[in-house]
Amino acid sequence: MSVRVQTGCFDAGAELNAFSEGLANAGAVVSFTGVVRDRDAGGMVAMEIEHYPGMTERAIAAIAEEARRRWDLADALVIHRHGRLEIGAPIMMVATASRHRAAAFEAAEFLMDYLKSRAPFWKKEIGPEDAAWVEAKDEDEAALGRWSSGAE
Amino acid sequence: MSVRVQTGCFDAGAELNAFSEGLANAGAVVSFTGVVRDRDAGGMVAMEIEHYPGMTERAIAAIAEEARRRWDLADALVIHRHGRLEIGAPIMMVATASRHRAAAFEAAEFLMDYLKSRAPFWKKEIGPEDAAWVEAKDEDEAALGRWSSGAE
Amino acid sequence: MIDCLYFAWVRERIGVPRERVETSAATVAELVEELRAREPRYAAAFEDLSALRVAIDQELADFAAPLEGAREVAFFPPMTGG
Amino acid sequence: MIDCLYFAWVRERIGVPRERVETSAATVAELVEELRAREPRYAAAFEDLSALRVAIDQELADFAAPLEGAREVAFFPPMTGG
Repeated sequence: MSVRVQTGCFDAGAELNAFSEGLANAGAVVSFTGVVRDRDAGGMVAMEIEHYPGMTERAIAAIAEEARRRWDLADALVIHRHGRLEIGAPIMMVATASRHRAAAFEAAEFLMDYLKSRAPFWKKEIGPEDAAWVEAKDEDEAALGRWSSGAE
Repeated sequence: MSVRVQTGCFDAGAELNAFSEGLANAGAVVSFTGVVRDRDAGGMVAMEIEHYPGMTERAIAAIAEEARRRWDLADALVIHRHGRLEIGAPIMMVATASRHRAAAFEAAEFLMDYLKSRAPFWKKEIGPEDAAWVEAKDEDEAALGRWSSGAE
Repeated sequence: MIDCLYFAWVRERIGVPRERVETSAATVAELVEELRAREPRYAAAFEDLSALRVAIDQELADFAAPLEGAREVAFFPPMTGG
Repeated sequence: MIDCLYFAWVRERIGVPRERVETSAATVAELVEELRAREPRYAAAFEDLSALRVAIDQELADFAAPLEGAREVAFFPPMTGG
Protein backbone atom coordinates (compact mmCIF):
# COMPACT_ATOMS: atom_id res chain seq x y z
CA MET A 1 0.00 0.00 0.00
CA SER A 2 1.40 3.34 -1.00
CA VAL A 3 0.17 6.90 -0.27
CA ARG A 4 1.82 9.99 -1.76
CA VAL A 5 0.87 13.65 -1.28
CA GLN A 6 2.95 15.84 -3.52
CA THR A 7 3.15 19.09 -5.50
CA GLY A 8 4.99 17.55 -8.46
CA CYS A 9 3.26 16.11 -11.48
CA PHE A 10 3.07 12.33 -11.95
CA ASP A 11 2.80 10.05 -14.98
CA ALA A 12 -0.41 8.05 -14.55
CA GLY A 13 0.64 5.40 -17.09
CA ALA A 14 4.05 4.87 -15.51
CA GLU A 15 2.43 4.70 -12.07
CA LEU A 16 -0.09 2.13 -13.31
CA ASN A 17 2.68 -0.04 -14.76
CA ALA A 18 4.85 0.21 -11.64
CA PHE A 19 1.82 -0.66 -9.49
CA SER A 20 0.87 -3.66 -11.64
CA GLU A 21 4.36 -5.11 -11.73
CA GLY A 22 4.87 -8.16 -9.58
CA LEU A 23 1.13 -8.62 -9.00
CA ALA A 24 1.01 -11.91 -10.93
CA ASN A 25 -1.53 -13.29 -8.47
CA ALA A 26 -3.94 -10.37 -8.69
CA GLY A 27 -5.70 -10.65 -12.01
CA ALA A 28 -7.68 -7.39 -11.75
CA VAL A 29 -6.20 -3.88 -11.62
CA VAL A 30 -8.44 -0.80 -11.56
CA SER A 31 -7.21 2.79 -11.78
CA PHE A 32 -8.90 6.15 -11.48
CA THR A 33 -7.19 9.33 -12.62
CA GLY A 34 -8.61 12.79 -11.95
CA VAL A 35 -7.59 15.47 -14.41
CA VAL A 36 -7.98 19.27 -14.07
CA ARG A 37 -10.77 20.28 -16.39
CA ASP A 38 -12.06 23.70 -17.31
CA ARG A 39 -15.00 25.18 -15.39
CA ASP A 40 -18.42 24.56 -16.88
CA ALA A 41 -18.48 28.30 -17.62
CA GLY A 42 -15.02 28.07 -19.24
CA GLY A 43 -12.19 30.56 -18.95
CA MET A 44 -10.25 28.87 -16.18
CA VAL A 45 -6.47 29.23 -16.30
CA ALA A 46 -5.41 26.94 -13.47
CA MET A 47 -6.48 25.15 -10.31
CA GLU A 48 -4.98 25.69 -6.87
CA ILE A 49 -5.27 22.92 -4.29
CA GLU A 50 -4.78 23.67 -0.61
CA HIS A 51 -4.40 20.89 1.93
CA TYR A 52 -3.80 20.30 5.63
CA PRO A 53 -0.30 18.85 5.98
CA GLY A 54 -0.22 16.07 8.52
CA MET A 55 -3.97 15.47 8.58
CA THR A 56 -3.95 14.76 4.84
CA GLU A 57 -1.56 11.82 5.09
CA ARG A 58 -3.30 10.55 8.20
CA ALA A 59 -6.77 10.75 6.63
CA ILE A 60 -5.71 9.03 3.40
CA ALA A 61 -3.90 6.27 5.28
CA ALA A 62 -7.03 5.63 7.37
CA ILE A 63 -9.22 5.49 4.25
CA ALA A 64 -6.80 3.10 2.51
CA GLU A 65 -6.64 0.94 5.64
CA GLU A 66 -10.42 0.73 5.71
CA ALA A 67 -10.46 -0.32 2.03
CA ARG A 68 -8.02 -3.13 2.78
CA ARG A 69 -10.16 -4.23 5.71
CA ARG A 70 -13.29 -4.39 3.54
CA TRP A 71 -11.91 -5.99 0.38
CA ASP A 72 -9.40 -8.69 -0.47
CA LEU A 73 -6.82 -6.40 -2.05
CA ALA A 74 -3.35 -7.38 -3.17
CA ASP A 75 -2.32 -3.73 -3.14
CA ALA A 76 -3.61 -0.14 -3.28
CA LEU A 77 -2.10 3.17 -4.36
CA VAL A 78 -3.19 6.76 -3.70
CA ILE A 79 -1.44 9.82 -5.15
CA HIS A 80 -2.87 13.32 -4.57
CA ARG A 81 -1.30 16.59 -5.62
CA HIS A 82 -1.60 20.05 -4.10
CA GLY A 83 -0.45 23.50 -5.17
CA ARG A 84 -1.04 25.06 -8.59
CA LEU A 85 -2.14 22.70 -11.40
CA GLU A 86 -2.65 23.52 -15.06
CA ILE A 87 -5.71 22.45 -17.07
CA GLY A 88 -5.23 18.92 -18.37
CA ALA A 89 -2.77 18.02 -15.59
CA PRO A 90 -3.45 14.99 -13.38
CA ILE A 91 -4.78 15.92 -9.91
CA MET A 92 -4.84 12.55 -8.28
CA MET A 93 -4.85 8.83 -8.89
CA VAL A 94 -6.09 5.72 -7.16
CA ALA A 95 -5.22 2.14 -8.11
CA THR A 96 -6.37 -1.16 -6.63
CA ALA A 97 -5.41 -4.77 -7.34
CA SER A 98 -7.31 -7.90 -6.40
CA ARG A 99 -8.00 -11.45 -7.55
CA HIS A 100 -11.59 -10.36 -8.15
CA ARG A 101 -12.66 -7.58 -10.46
CA ALA A 102 -15.66 -6.60 -8.34
CA ALA A 103 -13.39 -6.07 -5.34
CA ALA A 104 -10.92 -3.99 -7.35
CA PHE A 105 -13.72 -1.80 -8.74
CA GLU A 106 -15.55 -1.35 -5.44
CA ALA A 107 -12.39 -0.56 -3.49
CA ALA A 108 -11.35 2.06 -6.06
CA GLU A 109 -14.79 3.71 -5.90
CA PHE A 110 -14.71 3.61 -2.11
CA LEU A 111 -11.28 5.28 -2.06
CA MET A 112 -12.49 7.97 -4.47
CA ASP A 113 -15.71 8.67 -2.56
CA TYR A 114 -13.84 9.06 0.71
CA LEU A 115 -10.95 11.07 -0.71
CA LYS A 116 -13.46 13.51 -2.24
CA SER A 117 -15.25 14.26 1.01
CA ARG A 118 -13.04 13.18 3.89
CA ALA A 119 -9.46 14.05 2.95
CA PRO A 120 -8.59 17.68 3.71
CA PHE A 121 -8.12 19.16 0.24
CA TRP A 122 -9.76 22.31 -1.09
CA LYS A 123 -9.84 23.27 -4.76
CA LYS A 124 -9.82 26.83 -6.08
CA GLU A 125 -10.51 27.62 -9.72
CA ILE A 126 -8.29 30.42 -10.96
CA GLY A 127 -9.72 32.52 -13.80
CA PRO A 128 -7.92 35.27 -15.70
CA GLU A 129 -9.30 37.89 -13.30
CA ASP A 130 -11.14 36.05 -10.57
CA ALA A 131 -10.80 32.96 -8.43
CA ALA A 132 -13.41 30.87 -6.67
CA TRP A 133 -13.36 28.01 -4.20
CA VAL A 134 -15.03 24.91 -5.55
CA GLU A 135 -18.13 24.12 -3.52
CA ALA A 136 -18.72 20.64 -2.17
CA LYS A 137 -21.49 18.80 -3.98
CA ASP A 138 -24.37 17.18 -2.15
CA GLU A 139 -23.95 14.17 -4.42
CA ASP A 140 -20.39 13.66 -3.15
CA GLU A 141 -21.61 13.52 0.43
CA ALA A 142 -24.48 11.28 -0.66
CA ALA A 143 -22.04 8.91 -2.37
CA LEU A 144 -20.65 7.96 1.04
CA GLY A 145 -24.01 6.47 1.99
CA ARG A 146 -23.32 3.52 -0.27
CA TRP A 147 -20.51 2.39 2.06
CA SER A 148 -22.15 3.12 5.39
CA SER A 149 -23.25 -0.44 6.09
CA GLY A 150 -20.29 -2.15 7.69
CA ALA A 151 -20.79 -5.35 5.74
CA GLU A 152 -19.52 -5.52 2.17
CA MET B 1 -14.08 5.05 -29.17
CA SER B 2 -11.47 2.43 -29.98
CA VAL B 3 -11.72 -1.38 -30.05
CA ARG B 4 -8.71 -3.62 -30.67
CA VAL B 5 -8.56 -7.43 -30.80
CA GLN B 6 -4.97 -8.59 -31.10
CA THR B 7 -2.45 -11.33 -30.35
CA GLY B 8 0.37 -8.94 -29.50
CA CYS B 9 1.09 -7.68 -26.00
CA PHE B 10 0.18 -4.11 -25.04
CA ASP B 11 1.55 -1.64 -22.51
CA ALA B 12 -1.33 -0.74 -20.19
CA GLY B 13 0.37 2.41 -18.89
CA ALA B 14 1.18 3.70 -22.37
CA GLU B 15 -2.39 2.92 -23.48
CA LEU B 16 -3.80 4.78 -20.45
CA ASN B 17 -1.68 7.84 -21.22
CA ALA B 18 -2.54 7.84 -24.92
CA PHE B 19 -6.23 7.47 -24.04
CA SER B 20 -6.14 10.31 -21.51
CA GLU B 21 -4.36 12.73 -23.80
CA GLY B 22 -6.53 15.47 -25.21
CA LEU B 23 -9.38 14.71 -22.80
CA ALA B 24 -9.04 18.06 -20.99
CA ASN B 25 -12.79 18.26 -20.62
CA ALA B 26 -13.27 14.82 -19.11
CA GLY B 27 -12.02 15.01 -15.53
CA ALA B 28 -12.44 11.31 -14.72
CA VAL B 29 -10.58 8.41 -16.34
CA VAL B 30 -11.09 4.82 -15.16
CA SER B 31 -9.11 1.83 -16.38
CA PHE B 32 -9.37 -1.90 -15.82
CA THR B 33 -6.54 -4.24 -16.71
CA GLY B 34 -6.89 -8.02 -16.60
CA VAL B 35 -3.66 -9.94 -16.05
CA VAL B 36 -3.04 -13.68 -16.51
CA ARG B 37 -2.78 -15.16 -13.06
CA ASP B 38 -1.88 -18.66 -11.97
CA ARG B 39 -4.66 -21.18 -11.35
CA ASP B 40 -5.86 -21.43 -7.76
CA ALA B 41 -4.27 -24.88 -7.74
CA GLY B 42 -1.00 -23.43 -9.11
CA GLY B 43 1.27 -24.96 -11.70
CA MET B 44 -0.05 -23.17 -14.77
CA VAL B 45 2.47 -22.36 -17.48
CA ALA B 46 0.39 -20.25 -19.85
CA MET B 47 -3.11 -19.29 -20.93
CA GLU B 48 -4.53 -19.82 -24.39
CA ILE B 49 -7.40 -17.63 -25.54
CA GLU B 50 -9.56 -18.67 -28.48
CA HIS B 51 -12.00 -16.27 -30.10
CA TYR B 52 -14.51 -16.03 -32.96
CA PRO B 53 -13.02 -13.65 -35.54
CA GLY B 54 -15.66 -11.34 -36.91
CA MET B 55 -18.18 -11.89 -34.15
CA THR B 56 -15.66 -10.73 -31.54
CA GLU B 57 -15.23 -7.28 -33.06
CA ARG B 58 -18.96 -7.01 -33.71
CA ALA B 59 -19.90 -8.02 -30.15
CA ILE B 60 -17.39 -5.65 -28.52
CA ALA B 61 -18.46 -2.74 -30.73
CA ALA B 62 -22.10 -3.35 -29.77
CA ILE B 63 -21.22 -3.46 -26.06
CA ALA B 64 -19.18 -0.25 -26.32
CA GLU B 65 -21.99 1.43 -28.25
CA GLU B 66 -24.44 0.48 -25.52
CA ALA B 67 -22.09 1.95 -22.89
CA ARG B 68 -21.97 5.24 -24.78
CA ARG B 69 -25.74 5.23 -25.04
CA ARG B 70 -26.16 4.75 -21.30
CA TRP B 71 -23.48 7.09 -19.96
CA ASP B 72 -22.13 10.50 -20.85
CA LEU B 73 -18.68 9.32 -21.97
CA ALA B 74 -16.02 11.44 -23.62
CA ASP B 75 -14.33 8.27 -24.88
CA ALA B 76 -13.95 4.53 -24.33
CA LEU B 77 -11.24 2.00 -25.13
CA VAL B 78 -11.34 -1.81 -25.28
CA ILE B 79 -8.30 -3.98 -25.99
CA HIS B 80 -8.57 -7.79 -25.81
CA ARG B 81 -5.86 -10.27 -26.69
CA HIS B 82 -6.14 -13.83 -27.96
CA GLY B 83 -3.61 -16.61 -28.54
CA ARG B 84 -1.03 -17.81 -26.04
CA LEU B 85 -0.35 -15.54 -23.04
CA GLU B 86 2.25 -15.98 -20.31
CA ILE B 87 1.50 -15.63 -16.59
CA GLY B 88 1.69 -11.97 -15.59
CA ALA B 89 0.91 -10.75 -19.11
CA PRO B 90 -2.00 -8.38 -19.70
CA ILE B 91 -5.08 -10.11 -21.19
CA MET B 92 -7.30 -7.14 -21.79
CA MET B 93 -7.97 -3.56 -20.86
CA VAL B 94 -10.92 -1.22 -20.69
CA ALA B 95 -10.74 2.54 -20.21
CA THR B 96 -13.51 5.12 -19.93
CA ALA B 97 -13.48 8.91 -19.67
CA SER B 98 -16.26 11.19 -18.50
CA ARG B 99 -16.91 14.49 -16.75
CA HIS B 100 -18.36 12.47 -13.88
CA ARG B 101 -16.50 9.83 -11.92
CA ALA B 102 -19.60 7.73 -11.28
CA ALA B 103 -20.25 7.50 -15.04
CA ALA B 104 -16.63 6.53 -15.75
CA PHE B 105 -16.70 3.82 -13.07
CA GLU B 106 -20.10 2.41 -14.02
CA ALA B 107 -19.34 2.33 -17.73
CA ALA B 108 -16.04 0.52 -17.12
CA GLU B 109 -17.79 -2.08 -14.94
CA PHE B 110 -20.54 -2.47 -17.52
CA LEU B 111 -17.96 -3.04 -20.28
CA MET B 112 -16.15 -5.62 -18.15
CA ASP B 113 -19.32 -7.49 -17.19
CA TYR B 114 -20.45 -7.73 -20.81
CA LEU B 115 -17.02 -8.58 -22.21
CA LYS B 116 -16.75 -11.44 -19.69
CA SER B 117 -19.98 -13.11 -20.66
CA ARG B 118 -21.05 -11.81 -24.08
CA ALA B 119 -17.89 -11.44 -26.17
CA PRO B 120 -16.83 -14.72 -27.81
CA PHE B 121 -13.57 -15.52 -26.01
CA TRP B 122 -12.69 -18.80 -24.35
CA LYS B 123 -9.79 -19.25 -21.95
CA LYS B 124 -7.78 -22.43 -21.56
CA GLU B 125 -5.30 -22.89 -18.74
CA ILE B 126 -2.19 -24.73 -19.90
CA GLY B 127 -0.39 -26.75 -17.24
CA PRO B 128 2.93 -28.56 -17.64
CA GLU B 129 1.13 -31.78 -18.62
CA ASP B 130 -2.56 -30.97 -18.85
CA ALA B 131 -4.82 -28.21 -20.11
CA ALA B 132 -8.35 -27.24 -19.09
CA TRP B 133 -10.97 -24.85 -20.41
CA VAL B 134 -11.92 -22.22 -17.85
CA GLU B 135 -15.55 -22.69 -16.87
CA ALA B 136 -17.93 -19.74 -16.89
CA LYS B 137 -18.86 -18.59 -13.40
CA ASP B 138 -22.45 -18.16 -12.29
CA GLU B 139 -21.42 -14.88 -10.67
CA ASP B 140 -20.30 -13.52 -14.05
CA GLU B 141 -23.71 -14.21 -15.55
CA ALA B 142 -25.35 -12.81 -12.42
CA ALA B 143 -23.30 -9.61 -12.73
CA LEU B 144 -25.20 -8.76 -15.92
CA GLY B 145 -28.42 -8.47 -13.91
CA ARG B 146 -27.21 -5.18 -12.50
CA TRP B 147 -27.52 -3.59 -15.95
CA SER B 148 -30.74 -5.18 -17.09
CA SER B 149 -32.97 -2.26 -16.23
CA GLY B 150 -32.79 0.12 -19.17
CA ALA B 151 -32.64 3.21 -16.98
CA GLU B 152 -29.30 4.19 -15.48
CA MET C 1 -25.89 -25.25 -47.08
CA ILE C 2 -24.85 -23.71 -43.77
CA ASP C 3 -21.38 -23.06 -42.38
CA CYS C 4 -21.13 -24.63 -38.94
CA LEU C 5 -18.43 -23.25 -36.64
CA TYR C 6 -17.23 -24.85 -33.41
CA PHE C 7 -15.20 -23.24 -30.65
CA ALA C 8 -13.30 -24.30 -27.51
CA TRP C 9 -14.20 -27.83 -26.30
CA VAL C 10 -17.02 -28.12 -28.85
CA ARG C 11 -14.36 -27.77 -31.56
CA GLU C 12 -12.10 -30.25 -29.78
CA ARG C 13 -14.84 -32.86 -29.48
CA ILE C 14 -16.00 -32.55 -33.07
CA GLY C 15 -12.43 -32.35 -34.32
CA VAL C 16 -12.81 -29.55 -36.87
CA PRO C 17 -13.20 -25.78 -36.42
CA ARG C 18 -15.77 -25.42 -39.21
CA GLU C 19 -17.52 -27.35 -41.95
CA ARG C 20 -20.23 -26.85 -44.54
CA VAL C 21 -23.38 -28.78 -43.69
CA GLU C 22 -26.11 -29.79 -46.12
CA THR C 23 -29.32 -29.38 -44.17
CA SER C 24 -32.98 -28.53 -44.47
CA ALA C 25 -33.41 -28.02 -40.71
CA ALA C 26 -35.84 -25.25 -39.88
CA THR C 27 -34.36 -24.39 -36.47
CA VAL C 28 -31.05 -24.63 -34.64
CA ALA C 29 -32.50 -27.44 -32.53
CA GLU C 30 -33.33 -29.45 -35.64
CA LEU C 31 -29.81 -28.88 -37.00
CA VAL C 32 -28.39 -30.14 -33.69
CA GLU C 33 -30.56 -33.29 -33.97
CA GLU C 34 -29.20 -33.97 -37.46
CA LEU C 35 -25.60 -33.47 -36.32
CA ARG C 36 -26.08 -35.65 -33.23
CA ALA C 37 -27.31 -38.49 -35.43
CA ARG C 38 -24.21 -38.36 -37.62
CA GLU C 39 -21.42 -39.71 -35.42
CA PRO C 40 -20.58 -40.21 -31.74
CA ARG C 41 -18.24 -37.17 -31.72
CA TYR C 42 -21.22 -34.91 -32.50
CA ALA C 43 -23.34 -36.68 -29.91
CA ALA C 44 -20.55 -36.02 -27.40
CA ALA C 45 -20.29 -32.34 -28.34
CA PHE C 46 -24.05 -31.76 -28.18
CA GLU C 47 -24.70 -33.98 -25.17
CA ASP C 48 -25.87 -31.18 -22.86
CA LEU C 49 -27.42 -28.22 -24.64
CA SER C 50 -27.62 -26.22 -21.41
CA ALA C 51 -23.79 -26.10 -21.47
CA LEU C 52 -23.81 -24.67 -25.01
CA ARG C 53 -24.41 -21.31 -26.62
CA VAL C 54 -25.27 -20.65 -30.24
CA ALA C 55 -24.79 -17.71 -32.61
CA ILE C 56 -26.49 -17.24 -35.97
CA ASP C 57 -24.54 -15.03 -38.36
CA GLN C 58 -22.41 -13.80 -35.46
CA GLU C 59 -25.32 -12.78 -33.23
CA LEU C 60 -26.22 -14.73 -30.09
CA ALA C 61 -29.40 -16.75 -30.62
CA ASP C 62 -31.20 -19.64 -28.97
CA PHE C 63 -31.84 -23.21 -30.02
CA ALA C 64 -35.42 -22.47 -31.04
CA ALA C 65 -34.28 -19.79 -33.50
CA PRO C 66 -35.22 -20.32 -37.19
CA LEU C 67 -32.39 -20.97 -39.64
CA GLU C 68 -34.05 -19.39 -42.66
CA GLY C 69 -31.55 -17.16 -44.43
CA ALA C 70 -28.72 -18.09 -42.04
CA ARG C 71 -25.26 -18.46 -43.57
CA GLU C 72 -23.27 -19.26 -40.44
CA VAL C 73 -24.16 -21.06 -37.21
CA ALA C 74 -21.63 -21.28 -34.39
CA PHE C 75 -21.68 -23.55 -31.33
CA PHE C 76 -19.58 -22.92 -28.25
CA PRO C 77 -19.53 -23.08 -24.44
CA PRO C 78 -20.39 -20.00 -22.35
CA MET C 79 -17.85 -17.26 -22.96
CA THR C 80 -15.00 -16.70 -20.51
CA GLY C 81 -13.26 -13.56 -21.75
CA GLY C 82 -12.27 -10.43 -19.87
CA MET D 1 -3.31 27.54 24.62
CA ILE D 2 -4.62 25.99 21.47
CA ASP D 3 -3.30 26.22 17.92
CA CYS D 4 -6.11 27.32 15.63
CA LEU D 5 -5.69 26.49 11.93
CA TYR D 6 -7.77 27.91 9.10
CA PHE D 7 -8.05 26.61 5.53
CA ALA D 8 -9.49 27.75 2.19
CA TRP D 9 -11.96 30.65 2.50
CA VAL D 10 -11.93 30.43 6.31
CA ARG D 11 -8.22 31.26 6.15
CA GLU D 12 -8.86 34.05 3.64
CA ARG D 13 -11.57 35.65 5.77
CA ILE D 14 -9.56 35.50 8.98
CA GLY D 15 -6.38 36.55 7.19
CA VAL D 16 -3.93 34.13 8.81
CA PRO D 17 -3.37 30.39 8.31
CA ARG D 18 -2.83 29.68 12.00
CA GLU D 19 -2.49 31.34 15.38
CA ARG D 20 -2.13 30.43 19.04
CA VAL D 21 -5.27 31.22 21.00
CA GLU D 22 -5.49 31.67 24.75
CA THR D 23 -8.78 30.07 25.75
CA SER D 24 -10.58 28.24 28.47
CA ALA D 25 -13.42 27.12 26.20
CA ALA D 26 -14.71 23.67 27.07
CA THR D 27 -15.99 22.84 23.58
CA VAL D 28 -15.35 23.79 19.97
CA ALA D 29 -18.63 25.75 19.95
CA GLU D 30 -17.46 27.81 22.93
CA LEU D 31 -14.14 28.52 21.21
CA VAL D 32 -16.03 29.66 18.10
CA GLU D 33 -18.11 32.04 20.29
CA GLU D 34 -14.93 33.55 21.73
CA LEU D 35 -13.39 34.01 18.28
CA ARG D 36 -16.59 35.49 16.82
CA ALA D 37 -16.61 38.12 19.58
CA ARG D 38 -13.04 39.19 18.77
CA GLU D 39 -13.31 40.99 15.43
CA PRO D 40 -15.63 41.21 12.41
CA ARG D 41 -13.29 39.03 10.29
CA TYR D 42 -13.89 36.13 12.71
CA ALA D 43 -17.62 36.83 12.75
CA ALA D 44 -17.52 36.67 8.93
CA ALA D 45 -15.58 33.41 8.89
CA PHE D 46 -17.84 31.72 11.46
CA GLU D 47 -21.10 33.23 10.21
CA ASP D 48 -22.65 29.91 9.14
CA LEU D 49 -21.43 26.89 11.07
CA SER D 50 -23.33 24.52 8.79
CA ALA D 51 -20.88 25.54 6.03
CA LEU D 52 -17.90 24.66 8.22
CA ARG D 53 -16.09 21.53 9.29
CA VAL D 54 -13.79 21.13 12.27
CA ALA D 55 -10.91 18.82 13.13
CA ILE D 56 -9.37 18.33 16.57
CA ASP D 57 -5.77 17.14 16.47
CA GLN D 58 -6.20 16.22 12.80
CA GLU D 59 -9.32 14.09 13.30
CA LEU D 60 -12.74 15.25 12.09
CA ALA D 61 -14.92 16.27 15.02
CA ASP D 62 -18.10 18.25 15.61
CA PHE D 63 -18.79 21.58 17.24
CA ALA D 64 -20.03 19.98 20.45
CA ALA D 65 -16.75 18.10 20.92
CA PRO D 66 -14.81 18.81 24.14
CA LEU D 67 -11.46 20.61 23.82
CA GLU D 68 -9.83 19.03 26.85
CA GLY D 69 -6.33 17.91 25.92
CA ALA D 70 -6.61 19.29 22.38
CA ARG D 71 -3.44 20.86 20.94
CA GLU D 72 -4.71 21.80 17.48
CA VAL D 73 -8.16 22.81 16.22
CA ALA D 74 -8.71 23.36 12.48
CA PHE D 75 -11.65 25.10 10.77
CA PHE D 76 -12.40 24.69 7.07
CA PRO D 77 -15.18 24.35 4.51
CA PRO D 78 -16.34 20.89 3.34
CA MET D 79 -13.50 19.12 1.54
CA THR D 80 -13.35 19.11 -2.25
CA GLY D 81 -10.43 16.83 -3.10
CA GLY D 82 -10.30 13.93 -5.48
